[in-house]
Amino acid sequence: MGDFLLTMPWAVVLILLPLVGAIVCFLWPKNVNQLGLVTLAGVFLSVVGLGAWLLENGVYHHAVGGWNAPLGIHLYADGLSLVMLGITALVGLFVSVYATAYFDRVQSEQFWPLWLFLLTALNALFLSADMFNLYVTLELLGLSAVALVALAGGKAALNGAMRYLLASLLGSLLFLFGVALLYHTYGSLDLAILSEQIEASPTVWMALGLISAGLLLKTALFPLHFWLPPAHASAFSPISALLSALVVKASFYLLLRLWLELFWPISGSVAGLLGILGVMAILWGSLQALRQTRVKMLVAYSTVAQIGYLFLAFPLAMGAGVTAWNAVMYLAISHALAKAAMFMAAGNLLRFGGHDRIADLDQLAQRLPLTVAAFALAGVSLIGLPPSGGFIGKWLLLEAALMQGRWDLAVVIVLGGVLAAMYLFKVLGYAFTEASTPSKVTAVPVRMEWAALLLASGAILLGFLAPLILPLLAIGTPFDAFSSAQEVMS
Amino acid sequence: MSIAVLYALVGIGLFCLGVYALMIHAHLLRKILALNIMGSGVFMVLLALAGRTEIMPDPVPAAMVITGIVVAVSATAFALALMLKISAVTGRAELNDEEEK
Amino acid sequence: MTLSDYLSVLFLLAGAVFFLAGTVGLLRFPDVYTRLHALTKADNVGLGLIVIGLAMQAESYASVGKLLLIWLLVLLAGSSISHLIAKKALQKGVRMWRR
Amino acid sequence: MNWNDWLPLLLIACSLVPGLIIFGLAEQRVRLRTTLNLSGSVINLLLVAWMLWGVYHGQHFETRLPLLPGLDLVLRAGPLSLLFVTLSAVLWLLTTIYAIGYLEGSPHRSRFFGFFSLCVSATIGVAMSGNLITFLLFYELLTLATYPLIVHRGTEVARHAGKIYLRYTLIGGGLLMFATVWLYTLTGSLEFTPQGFLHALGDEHRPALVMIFILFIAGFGVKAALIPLHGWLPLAMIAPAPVSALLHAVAVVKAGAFGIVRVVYDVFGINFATDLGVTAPLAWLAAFTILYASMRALYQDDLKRRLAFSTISQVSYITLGIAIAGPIAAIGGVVHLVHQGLMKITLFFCAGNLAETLGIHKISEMDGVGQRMPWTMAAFTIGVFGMIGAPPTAGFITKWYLGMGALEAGQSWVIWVLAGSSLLNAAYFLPILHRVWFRKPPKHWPEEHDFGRQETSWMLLLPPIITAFLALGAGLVAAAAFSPLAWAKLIAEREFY
Amino acid sequence: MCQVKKAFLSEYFLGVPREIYLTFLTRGLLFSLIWWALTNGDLSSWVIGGPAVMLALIVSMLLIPSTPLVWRAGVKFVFLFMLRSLMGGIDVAWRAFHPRLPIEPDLIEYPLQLPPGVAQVVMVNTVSLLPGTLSAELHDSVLKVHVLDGQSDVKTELMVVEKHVRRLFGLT
Amino acid sequence: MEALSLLQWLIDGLIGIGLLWLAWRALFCPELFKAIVLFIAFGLLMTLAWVRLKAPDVALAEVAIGAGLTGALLLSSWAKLRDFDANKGMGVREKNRVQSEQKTKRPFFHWLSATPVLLMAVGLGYGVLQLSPYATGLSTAVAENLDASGVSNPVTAVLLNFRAYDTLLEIAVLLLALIGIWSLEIRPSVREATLDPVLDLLARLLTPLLLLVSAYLLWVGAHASGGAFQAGSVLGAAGVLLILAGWRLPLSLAGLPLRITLVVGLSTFIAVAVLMMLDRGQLLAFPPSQASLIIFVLETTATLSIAAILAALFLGSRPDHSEKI
Amino acid sequence: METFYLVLVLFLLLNLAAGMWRVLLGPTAADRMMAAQLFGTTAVAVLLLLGQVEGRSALHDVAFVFALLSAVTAVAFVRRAWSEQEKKHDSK
Repeated sequence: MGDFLLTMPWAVVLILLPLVGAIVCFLWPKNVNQLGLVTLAGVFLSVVGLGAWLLENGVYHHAVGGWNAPLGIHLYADGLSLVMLGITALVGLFVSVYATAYFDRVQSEQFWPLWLFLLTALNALFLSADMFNLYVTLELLGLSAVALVALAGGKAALNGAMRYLLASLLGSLLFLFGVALLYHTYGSLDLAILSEQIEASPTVWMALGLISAGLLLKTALFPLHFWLPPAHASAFSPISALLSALVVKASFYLLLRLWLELFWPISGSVAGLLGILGVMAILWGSLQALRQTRVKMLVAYSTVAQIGYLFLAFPLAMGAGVTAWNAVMYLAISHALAKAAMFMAAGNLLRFGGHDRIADLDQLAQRLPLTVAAFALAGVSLIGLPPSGGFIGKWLLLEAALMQGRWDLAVVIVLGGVLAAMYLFKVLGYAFTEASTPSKVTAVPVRMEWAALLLASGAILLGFLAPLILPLLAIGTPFDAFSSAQEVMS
Repeated sequence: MSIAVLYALVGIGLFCLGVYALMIHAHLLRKILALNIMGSGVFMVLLALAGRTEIMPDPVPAAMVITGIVVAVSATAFALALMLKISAVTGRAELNDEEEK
Repeated sequence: MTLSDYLSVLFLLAGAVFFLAGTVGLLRFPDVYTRLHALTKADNVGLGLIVIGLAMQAESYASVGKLLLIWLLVLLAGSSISHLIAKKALQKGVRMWRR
Repeated sequence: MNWNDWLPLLLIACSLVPGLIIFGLAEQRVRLRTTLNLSGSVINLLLVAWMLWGVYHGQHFETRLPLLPGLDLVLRAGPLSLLFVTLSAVLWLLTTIYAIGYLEGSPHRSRFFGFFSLCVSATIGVAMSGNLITFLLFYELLTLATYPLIVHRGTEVARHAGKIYLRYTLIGGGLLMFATVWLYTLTGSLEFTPQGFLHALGDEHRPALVMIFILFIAGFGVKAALIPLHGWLPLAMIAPAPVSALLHAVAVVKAGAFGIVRVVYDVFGINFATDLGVTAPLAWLAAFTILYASMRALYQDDLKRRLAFSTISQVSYITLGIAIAGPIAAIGGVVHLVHQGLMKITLFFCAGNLAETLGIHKISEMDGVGQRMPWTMAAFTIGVFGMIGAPPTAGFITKWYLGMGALEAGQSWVIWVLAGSSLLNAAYFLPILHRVWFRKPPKHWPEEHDFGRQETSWMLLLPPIITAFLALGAGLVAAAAFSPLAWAKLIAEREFY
Repeated sequence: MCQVKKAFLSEYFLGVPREIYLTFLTRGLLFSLIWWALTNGDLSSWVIGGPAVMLALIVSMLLIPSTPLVWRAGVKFVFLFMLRSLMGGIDVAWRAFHPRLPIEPDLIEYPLQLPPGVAQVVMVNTVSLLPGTLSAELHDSVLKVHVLDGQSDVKTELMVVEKHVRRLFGLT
Repeated sequence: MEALSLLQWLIDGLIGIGLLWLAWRALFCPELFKAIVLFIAFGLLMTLAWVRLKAPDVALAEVAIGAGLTGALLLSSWAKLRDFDANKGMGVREKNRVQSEQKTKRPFFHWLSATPVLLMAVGLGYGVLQLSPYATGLSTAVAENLDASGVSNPVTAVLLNFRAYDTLLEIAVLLLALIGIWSLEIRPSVREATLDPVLDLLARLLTPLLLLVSAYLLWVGAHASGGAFQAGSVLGAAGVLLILAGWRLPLSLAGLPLRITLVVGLSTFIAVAVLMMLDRGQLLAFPPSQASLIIFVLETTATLSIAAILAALFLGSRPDHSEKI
Repeated sequence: METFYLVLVLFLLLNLAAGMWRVLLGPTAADRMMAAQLFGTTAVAVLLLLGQVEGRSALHDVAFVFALLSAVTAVAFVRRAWSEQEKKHDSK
């Protein structure tokens, strides 16, 4: 068994399996739910396999087609990719289970192929070490995500989808332009080769700017977040969950990867800018969330704010490198679990009462306790209250900030948590009270409630799993490239 | 300056024109056109710079551009379909700037 | 330069003249129908002449064949489409220019 | 594997596991729920007794789990921890009984008892935390677990109270986290240590440490309801009586006060803190709170609100005792942790009885209620005398030690504060007693429930009587081996470990 | 759209077998020729070329009704067509360049004698390339022709062309 | 040579300026239809630019897409948009439409966006000018390994061997776009113009021809410009033409058979990838001796799928649902 | 010879540029479309000439495909884009 774990080419399975699943779901839509769940389970197992492999052997390299870089494309996996793959599989599995109960027959026929394409794109993105290949995966990701948003079909969803599509395409093109410049400067698309050769020059600066701008747009960092709330709020809830939890993280992952491995020697000096944007995202997103009157919109703005946190690591990485990156990755995965759970919970509210107006939640805490519990637990993690993954992430981030004497950032980190608490408990408060106008209710399938609750519990559980996850992140020392750069700088 | 650079500059021009148009226009079809022109600009830079040396054109950028064109067509087709759907539902081929109340 | 070269140049030049005619017609003629005349006929002849000019330089019969094929295609497409456009214009009541 | 390594965790599980199970129970499964609740608290008590015995004989109970690189989750049963744990365990049992009676027939009891148990777990966790991060963890858990109890009734007022409560406590929590991480980046350790772990730090860090201390006090001061951070407490009175009883007598405010004890003694170390010059302002703040809150209490007609202001005032005795920075005063402060708990819970139980049995919420409605509910009011009277500090109640012991400690530390002004406070206590409590015993009862009580021959349900009656006896007993047998006072002396001996 | 499909099928199945056989051969030859021209006579290409030609053949048989052409008339027709279309080009070029723009457009109707179908379409397409004429509408076998110069004798010219087309299709 | 060089410059300059001018007009002329026509012209000129840049493979792709599909798609979408408008009433709507086509954001916003765009243009231009005048591409690496790739056209070698994984994902993107469009559930347009004999014959004549050309491009791709995508686009154009002529896929074929055609390219790709993985332990690693055969199989199936997908993209609505409405 | 071809190419390109004028002028949609059509035919000629210059038969293929496919756009125009509703707008 152990041998089997170590010999299977898990990375390849991770890419091809969901793709095959998507095709099969498209061809024979009769049993999509079962087919999809089997695929997801397979993907989950593959991540476990890949994890075992990585723990045994360090980083994973695969020269596709037997052609070594720079001619061919390399697949690459280290701890960072592994954690992202893992969180994708986990959230994906729960959302999938949720989706089997959420969608009706026709909708699930449409949902599954698109979602499996999305999964393919995510996995391929986390495993790629080739700049152009990354562009293709980004496009695959963007298109499938937009198509999923559009599934909801209403005015708001279509508008949101379109805005998202335009932003996503613009982002991809910016990225591609940067890739073009890099290719023509160094004659290679391979990350490893590029990282060895890269040095500051006007062209590289432009490439850095374009690639970062493209990815920031896709990650929806303030002030490029305009497309996110309408898209995430108007999509079907399981889809919102996927988007907020995974898709946004994918472009963030890519940005992180590129800055760490490629641009760090030159980009350190502008990292402060990302930090400022992060701060503004936290404040703006939280204030907007406070103003919302609908749960899903609130949760979507909360994503805008939470994304801001991820960018605080960039200015902090100088003095407190590994801590800051660990913090951010921890925040990212906690947010993935929590936000997915939260959107699922929001979906349950919508299904139950037919609306998601916060002021009319009408004693949901009594009538839908599991869902409200899921929402609350997810909220705990988002606020960063102990014991939760969000707490660990914020703790580390705060530690990094204070180690470096960045009081301003430390204050923002704490303030962001308080603001998050304010908007999230607004929802919870109304969940306890009675609405002025009671609405007609529909039963919520048990699966939907439990999927949300379990995922939210996962976000809480993460608070105790740091000793397990942080070593995983360190496989292949993805944050090490940066620390050596740091030595050079100092 | 060589012809390669000339085309690269044209590519940049196209790209920037596209970005500007994408930002200021309201009509979706126009935005889609803008994206396409931007794409052409990027492809042009990608390919033009490969021609800096006269010996043998580099096939890799050509391959990338072909892939890029396919992707662009897919995206365009999808965007157009989405635009039509929006127009059918809302009666306008524009994004609603104001939130639904 | 051989005789065929001179001939080829001649054909090519003539072709260019017809293209010019097509453009001039397109710009000068007063309505859709007349412009269609100019475009279809002049350009097709122009292309035909250029094809002949190039065919004289061609290395193989096959490539001559290919050139001719291209021209035939343009002919077929050009005439069909000009008919379709004219028909549509009539249906839509685009008025004819009369002296 | 040593059993002693897991006992602290087991202690928390005693309340946590029943709590989680209760969440899943259907509303009508009263018997199972009650069994779970009571057996949990009984086992809890037994474990506590076992550990008390062990600690008394120098045994060591500590659970240590990795949480972050370099930081562990530490649960440790030292003497100070056990003082608080014991208080919680005893009162939990009583409050549970009380709550079962109080909430009989009301909706959402599963949720209520679930969160109630969670609160107790959090309190015990706070008590047993062996380092600051663990403390913080349970401290915030306590915040979260109490919120649903405050908004339990689901009215607009309750929601508002919950909102205010969260606003205070979460901002406080944020400050605490800030201070903790800051401290961590300075020292690389958060472990509670006798005499603190900061004195090794160089002088250049002094301003930072003062800031950290202020942040800590601000953070804990919210729950300890130090003026001006007390605003949430009177509002939180909207919660059901058992909640007010347990929370305000024991869990929440005590967690804050306990935090101050921990920070002053086990983080900074009392000598170092005095050296920093931060204890004196703390003492002034505590004194001011004592007097100001008592004054506010004078003007409340709502019984529970008056009790709430009284709480604010009384809890600051603990802070005051700590801040005076002398061993005797410290004993007074620590022992007050228990004494105030016993006395105040008695008062809240009684207030709850009045509300539940007769629908009385206001002091002006209490005329002659002593004739209708003599047992309840007897317990109430004992509580009141305790609050005033009349001998031989537990309150007297506290004030005695505080006063002695102040004199010993050369801070005689504290005596005046104590005297003034006692006077004020008398001023706002004695008129109540006058009403209760000497005025004529009205013809109709606002909303009377019939409990047959008894004045009220035995489940409501028993707990206040027991706590009243305990409050009295703590004063009477203060010299006995396991009395709170003796234990507080043990704590002082072992340097607050 | 089912009629369309039905039409295809009927055209395929109801044709005279021998004609189909002939058409098959001629078209096969034509497609092979095209393939040869495309591939520049590369022999190895026939590995793909063979199946491709067959496929194109089948598709064309499905799509285009089998219409036997008269070869001799065909050559004549091509010759005439080339000449006339060259004339057409010259004519229009002359008019375009002429400073006074000597055009006097008119629309005439010309009833076709040809049977509906491929023959008519060939006629229509040819007319558009002839000097001064542009086929503008075909409706119920009446062809509307737009003429550049209303004075010229278009009708006679059209009749000549129609005659050639008729011969091409073997319709005497 | 001087004159020749000048001439080259003139031609390239003209193309460059033409491109910029067309792009500018396409993006900023008031009328949308005009913009589309200009964009089509832009695509055609782009082809010439590719030719000038010595990238005939790209030129072919651009032609197949720009001249064939994109133009048709844009025109058809524009027409459908207008039909929606027209259905809501004439006259006033018409005016609204024209206004809506011209509508831009507020003038203030124009400046707000123009400034960074200008800055970006300057920066990019500077960056490009700073590049070393010698390309450091992969042409030598490709040339060295060309023998083992199974084809002699370097572009095809890159697309289907060295970077075949990209191509796999690219076909996935195409398929995804179609699935995405189908899931939008756009109702097929009810209006279908009457059959026109001239058009009908044109479509019927061109279809077999397009088929032949497609096969030719497939074949020629191995050693000269061409390849699966170009072949697929040409074949797809045949489908578009048939659709325009009023022909529809019979319902019996519109279900599973169509879906199988749509995915056969991607599926074959995956199957080959997996087989190679099992055989040689590396994804898409073709043994050099069989590489040309494998590539041929991949390209053939890809052509089929690409053609079907492109035609279906143009149709927009699901053919197996269209008849129900 | 090469120079001659290039001159021709340049001439044809200028021709194209002039033809663009018609796209802008209109006035009917058909006029614009027609001009684009002119573009197609001329571009075929340019491609053939360039192919001659560079000695690449690949450009003949490009021209071939060009000729084949430009028809598709035009057909799309006639069948779809230029429909009945435009009467008033067009016939001035």
